[in-house]
Amino acid sequence: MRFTFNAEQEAFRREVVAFLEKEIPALDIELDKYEMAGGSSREFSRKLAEKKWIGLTWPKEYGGSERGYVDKMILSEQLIRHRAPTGYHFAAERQIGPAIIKFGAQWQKDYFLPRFINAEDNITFCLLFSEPDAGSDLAAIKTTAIPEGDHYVINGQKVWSSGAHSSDYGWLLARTNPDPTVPGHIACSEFILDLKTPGITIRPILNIMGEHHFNEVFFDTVRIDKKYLVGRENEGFKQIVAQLDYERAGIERLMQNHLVYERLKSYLREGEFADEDPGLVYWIKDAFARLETELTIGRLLCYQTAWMIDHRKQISSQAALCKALCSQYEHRLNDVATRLLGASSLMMGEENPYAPWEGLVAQSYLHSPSYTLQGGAVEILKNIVAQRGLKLPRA
Amino acid sequence: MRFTFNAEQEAFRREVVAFLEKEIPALDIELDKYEMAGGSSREFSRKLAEKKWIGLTWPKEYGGSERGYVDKMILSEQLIRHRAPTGYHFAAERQIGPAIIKFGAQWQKDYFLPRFINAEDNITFCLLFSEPDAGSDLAAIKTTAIPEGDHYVINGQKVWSSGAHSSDYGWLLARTNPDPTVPGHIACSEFILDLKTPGITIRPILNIMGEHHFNEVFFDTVRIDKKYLVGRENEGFKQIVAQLDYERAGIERLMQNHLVYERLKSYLREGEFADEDPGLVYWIKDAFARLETELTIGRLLCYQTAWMIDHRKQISSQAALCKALCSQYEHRLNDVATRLLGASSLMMGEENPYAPWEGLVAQSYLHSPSYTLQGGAVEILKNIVAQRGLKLPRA
Amino acid sequence: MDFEFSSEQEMLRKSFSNFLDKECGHDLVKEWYKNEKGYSPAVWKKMAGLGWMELICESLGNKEGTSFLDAVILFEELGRALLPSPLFTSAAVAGFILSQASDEGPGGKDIAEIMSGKKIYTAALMNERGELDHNRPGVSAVSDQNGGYRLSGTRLFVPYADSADFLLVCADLKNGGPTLFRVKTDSVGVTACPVETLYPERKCVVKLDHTFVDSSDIVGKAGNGGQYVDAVMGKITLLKCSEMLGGMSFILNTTVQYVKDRCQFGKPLGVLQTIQHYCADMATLYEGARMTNYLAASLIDDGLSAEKEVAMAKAWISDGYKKCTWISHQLHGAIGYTEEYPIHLYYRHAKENELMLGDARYHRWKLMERMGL
Amino acid sequence: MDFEFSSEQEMLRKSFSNFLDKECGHDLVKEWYKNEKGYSPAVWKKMAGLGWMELICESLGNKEGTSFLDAVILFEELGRALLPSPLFTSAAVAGFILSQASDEGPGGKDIAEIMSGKKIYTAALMNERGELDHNRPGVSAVSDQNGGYRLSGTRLFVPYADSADFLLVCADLKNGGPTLFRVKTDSVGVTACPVETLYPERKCVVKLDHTFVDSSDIVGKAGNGGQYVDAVMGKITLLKCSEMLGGMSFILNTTVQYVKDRCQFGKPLGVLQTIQHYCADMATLYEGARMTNYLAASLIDDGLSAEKEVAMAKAWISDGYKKCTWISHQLHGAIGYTEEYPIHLYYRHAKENELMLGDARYHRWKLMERMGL
Repeated sequence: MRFTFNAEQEAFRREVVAFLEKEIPALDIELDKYEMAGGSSREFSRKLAEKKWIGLTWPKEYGGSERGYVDKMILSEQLIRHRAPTGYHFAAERQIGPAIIKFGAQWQKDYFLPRFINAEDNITFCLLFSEPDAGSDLAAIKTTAIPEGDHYVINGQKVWSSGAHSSDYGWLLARTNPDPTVPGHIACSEFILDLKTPGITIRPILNIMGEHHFNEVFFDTVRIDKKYLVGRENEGFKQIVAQLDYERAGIERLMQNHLVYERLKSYLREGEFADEDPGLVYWIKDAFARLETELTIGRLLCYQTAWMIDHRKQISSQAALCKALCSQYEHRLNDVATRLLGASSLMMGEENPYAPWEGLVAQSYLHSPSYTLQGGAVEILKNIVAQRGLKLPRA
Repeated sequence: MRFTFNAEQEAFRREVVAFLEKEIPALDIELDKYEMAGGSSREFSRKLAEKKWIGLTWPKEYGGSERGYVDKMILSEQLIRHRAPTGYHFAAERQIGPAIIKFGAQWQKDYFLPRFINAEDNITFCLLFSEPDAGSDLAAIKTTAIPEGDHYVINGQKVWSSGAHSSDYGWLLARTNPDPTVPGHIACSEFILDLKTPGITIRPILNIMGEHHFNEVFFDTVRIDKKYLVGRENEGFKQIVAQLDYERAGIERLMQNHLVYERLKSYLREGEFADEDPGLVYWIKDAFARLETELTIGRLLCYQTAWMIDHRKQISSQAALCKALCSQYEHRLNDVATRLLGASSLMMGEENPYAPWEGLVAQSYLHSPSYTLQGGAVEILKNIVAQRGLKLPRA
Repeated sequence: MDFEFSSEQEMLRKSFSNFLDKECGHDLVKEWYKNEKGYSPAVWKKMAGLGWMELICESLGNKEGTSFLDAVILFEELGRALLPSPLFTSAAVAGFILSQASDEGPGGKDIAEIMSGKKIYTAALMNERGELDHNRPGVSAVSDQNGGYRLSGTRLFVPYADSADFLLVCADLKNGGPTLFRVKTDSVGVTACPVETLYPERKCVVKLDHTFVDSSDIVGKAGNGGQYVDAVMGKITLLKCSEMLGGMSFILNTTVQYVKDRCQFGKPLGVLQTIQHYCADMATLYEGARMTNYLAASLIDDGLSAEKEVAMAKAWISDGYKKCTWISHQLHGAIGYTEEYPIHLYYRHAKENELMLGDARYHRWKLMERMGL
Repeated sequence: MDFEFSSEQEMLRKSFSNFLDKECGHDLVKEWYKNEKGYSPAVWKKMAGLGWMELICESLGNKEGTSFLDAVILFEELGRALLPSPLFTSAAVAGFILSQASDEGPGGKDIAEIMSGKKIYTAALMNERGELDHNRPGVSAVSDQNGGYRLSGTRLFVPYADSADFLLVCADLKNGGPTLFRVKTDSVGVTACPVETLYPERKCVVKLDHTFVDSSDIVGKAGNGGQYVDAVMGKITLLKCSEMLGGMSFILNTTVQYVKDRCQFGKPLGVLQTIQHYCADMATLYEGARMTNYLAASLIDDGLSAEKEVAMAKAWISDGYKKCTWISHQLHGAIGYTEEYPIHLYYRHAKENELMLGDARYHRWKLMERMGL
């Protein structure tokens, strides 16, 4: 039992910090004002790749270093703390690469993995999972991919596909068994879908900030070669579930708003409270101490989950518990910041001189509703904790 | 729309206050240290009866004044605020009398109601509802009352019967239809049961304070005359449900711990904070302001429910919402008091000179777990609000 | 006691809501946010025709035969619809401040202009940190050699300043204390720039740069500006609470309807116990909001002091409205996070108004002050 | 990093829990609360035989080859079982205070007595308001003409003072500052009366009335008493947290088992989503408690400062344990409100220890101090 780094881990942490402190300022790019590790830089990703720090946990045969997830967590934490621009390789390394390693065909591995791990190409993927009537209940999807000779023919509609309009490929879940009496979780398969294939229409959905991230994606008799199937036919669900836990184990969920935390902390340190009403000082101290405690716990839970992966333990309940706690922390963090700063925190816009912290707080507050929904709503995560962790019976 | 008393209501309130300020000190009894309106005094109840303030809302034909429930609430609030000893008539007036008025046979009315409303006799009742396998799910009771000639024969077991050991009668719910395939809510009836009837065994259950309030009650071939049936056979459930909402509308649920509130307020007013850590003062002010707000809201919700009864509106959702809010207020109230007083609040015992407020706080804290359970667990009340109030579908 | 609106009040409410249902859908609201003035002058004219500005001014001013509750009902309906307009700042805030000061100086003409809707006034009371500073104003007033004054300073969060006719500004009059001035927005040295905030109703940064005002532009008595503003705070805060209560009501109803309609796992979301409890929590927050709001309004209507109750209302509603919007987003999932769906407007409205006129913590502190604790 | 106990630590835990399972059921616990001494001398002897006092003293004193985690594990198991005994006050508090002071004076013999379990020491550190007052002690020490001192004052919440052999008392030595004294409980002028508190483990009010102590009874250096006590607070608080963590674990497991077993409406309670979420909340509070507790313990084991982390642990666990007992009562319903069923012992234990050594609010304040904020 030891909740602190051992000597090797501490040495690795220092190595990462030294690298980042040297390389990030050298990049000569402006870091994202609102998002930790939000920027994208091919140059930076190539440098990470040279260090073999992309695909750190990947098997050696695919160019990885086969290191543990705790090491990966040490790296991730520092990348976030230093606001490293990881956008160029982030999604490929986190989601797509591992899925291909685990379930992909040889040609998929040969084609995609070297490009990912060397940050050679920014091959971008979007997820094509949710449908209008299948959100939390993913098994209810209706999009079909029907085998026809050496092809699949895809028809249907997806929604909430982040970045579909700017991606090369989609990672598609579709029913390969069209019989509606067969339950969805044994009737679906995963596909890699080139978004330039004829028959695909992409329509934007604006989010509450008026930004275009989400899309609706329509498939009208889209024909793809069978080689684009990932893994086994009708096992897509099982494959996705196996990946989800890994996704939930990330420390991104805890630290997306770490800038807010850091600004809050400086504000408290500099103590500009002379003019304020007396209750505010005590309130903010108490509120910040709670946040600090939740952050500490959330961070350790992330490391614990990584450690469990390294020790081949079942993580689904722990990962769900961790994600639920972390996303609620982020939600509270933004609310506390607005209440500390008062009305001025409502000011928006990078160029607005009256907006404290470059308008970071209002920006974060608008993101907040998504935290407790993305990657599993808090309520569903709690069900997982109860059912898989505590073994409570299902209704 | 007017959330304040009108002139008549204010005049009635003043009349009540004047009466209580005169009569209670004249009683020459010591008021209960831990419970508002907790004492029992035949003399006091007789005086209330002379004022016609017992059975204020009862029909005139049974000796009542046929006044509205808002007036009754004004009276109740003042009785509690003045810690009036109402134990002698409380349960009879609140639960048993109204049930007999609504569903009782003529002889039951003739016999019991004058005794209740005049506080002539302290005829005490206990409720015989819950069973080991039927708590929240009251419809699952197994105790049977089988008609046999002009008798019912009762067999089975009840539990959590408060005061069964010191009551004259039990108010019994039993299955009159023994066919287990008939759902409980159309198979049960209500009875008045003389607890001296042969075949009844009462065993104590000590509560967490080691006190004897609860009992197990066993029935072994208990024969009672059919005249003890209340209302109609197999409609007991409907009858109970109709009464429950009225019970939930009481302001007792909000003010059982009003002594704690009053002591807290005096403590804050007298301001003995010089030695304390600085954060405490601000914390307690914020915490007390929350309590004050909840108390204000809870009180108005109680009055609103009474007003709804007077205007013949459906109250079940409102009464449930009110009760849930009030009982959670009381739970928090005790916790806040312990944290204000610190370790010394743990001291118990009336004679303990180191116990602040005569040991009231620890005493109340031990009662706390029961508040959010009695008369419907908070979770069940919320279901009622959702289903009956907001018309959400049932599973 | 009476826990229901009278039939006259119900008719009034109906007249408000019928108008708003007809004139102001969420699509229009979103258009208006972005148009030149930030509101619809056509709708404004109709509102004036219906006498809404008059109703507000008279009910705030305790005119014989009016009830404060009339304005409460109006703002509740406005909050439900989220109609953007200068009604609050012109008729309620500026109008009521002017009427406070009118015993001691001019004002009658201004109020008549406000009531007719022909002129729009706006109150510029917040400093560069977003704080109300009328008792120690961050705007300076220096005597001009020509007999008037020169005002200089920056005001934040000034509603509709870019299209209003007049500003009310509290300025620090040298040796004279906080003094309220009426400033024509087209005076030399006045600039009003729209600025983006969380809730997109029009607000401006106003800069006064040696702006000349005549001594006849002093509202009420010199030195009393802070008092006039303090005097209106209770009712103004409660009207804001009423607007927020209307928003809560929309959020509660919309969310309950959504969970009845939306099916997942073959059943409406609303059958899930957790969803039911969230809805019950929203209903409880809403009921508490109604209780505190109408309690304070009833006391005001009775001509009694309601400082404690107003603090309670703003405290409860600030927290409660915000929590309702959180729950609503959680239950709506992705659809609620789109520009098209209206709930984000309420999410923004709730947070912005939580922080305006003091948040829950601030008002709990006030509440304790009022109780002498 | 290692998030699991080593196999040696697991064996140690097993040895503790096996002993406690065998020797200490809740029925016995409730008997012991009420017996003459408030604990079982027979079990105490066995604990001594197993070397528990020794283990505590050595692990607190950083003895070569020991780990602070050993004591953490022991107190976790004690908290799970709620064994009443003077182990905490004698071996942990008094023993560690004595070892702090032993560089500067006697103490070795006392510690040996504690470790063997033959003598029982107890710490009398709280004043009549239930506050730790070792830096401004409410007990006076006045020089006696015979060379020693006379102690006078009242101490509250002194565990097992009515059967202990020695008290450690911090007294205000005239012109000498806070000074720690060892007082024989059978000295003239010492009275120790059991007093009822929320959690029924034995506690006494101790009165010292001109009690004579020799100058050799000064522990460590005169004037340093406050420092000695301050120096032990971190580890002592964390052992208390560990005990509370053990209590949380019992409550979590017992409640989860209950909702699996208890049927209502034809199904186990545990199928209800609300019940599942309550259980997930308990699990989250428990996991958070583990994280903060073992983080602080790991730092202490590494010989590092853990003041911030101890404050965090006590803050989280004080709130979290209490909330778990609330949830547990809510899910148990009436059965949990009976004397016979054990959860009320944990309900009491949680509240009492929430308030001992500072509650959550206090420790969050400390946390901010430690962070320099």
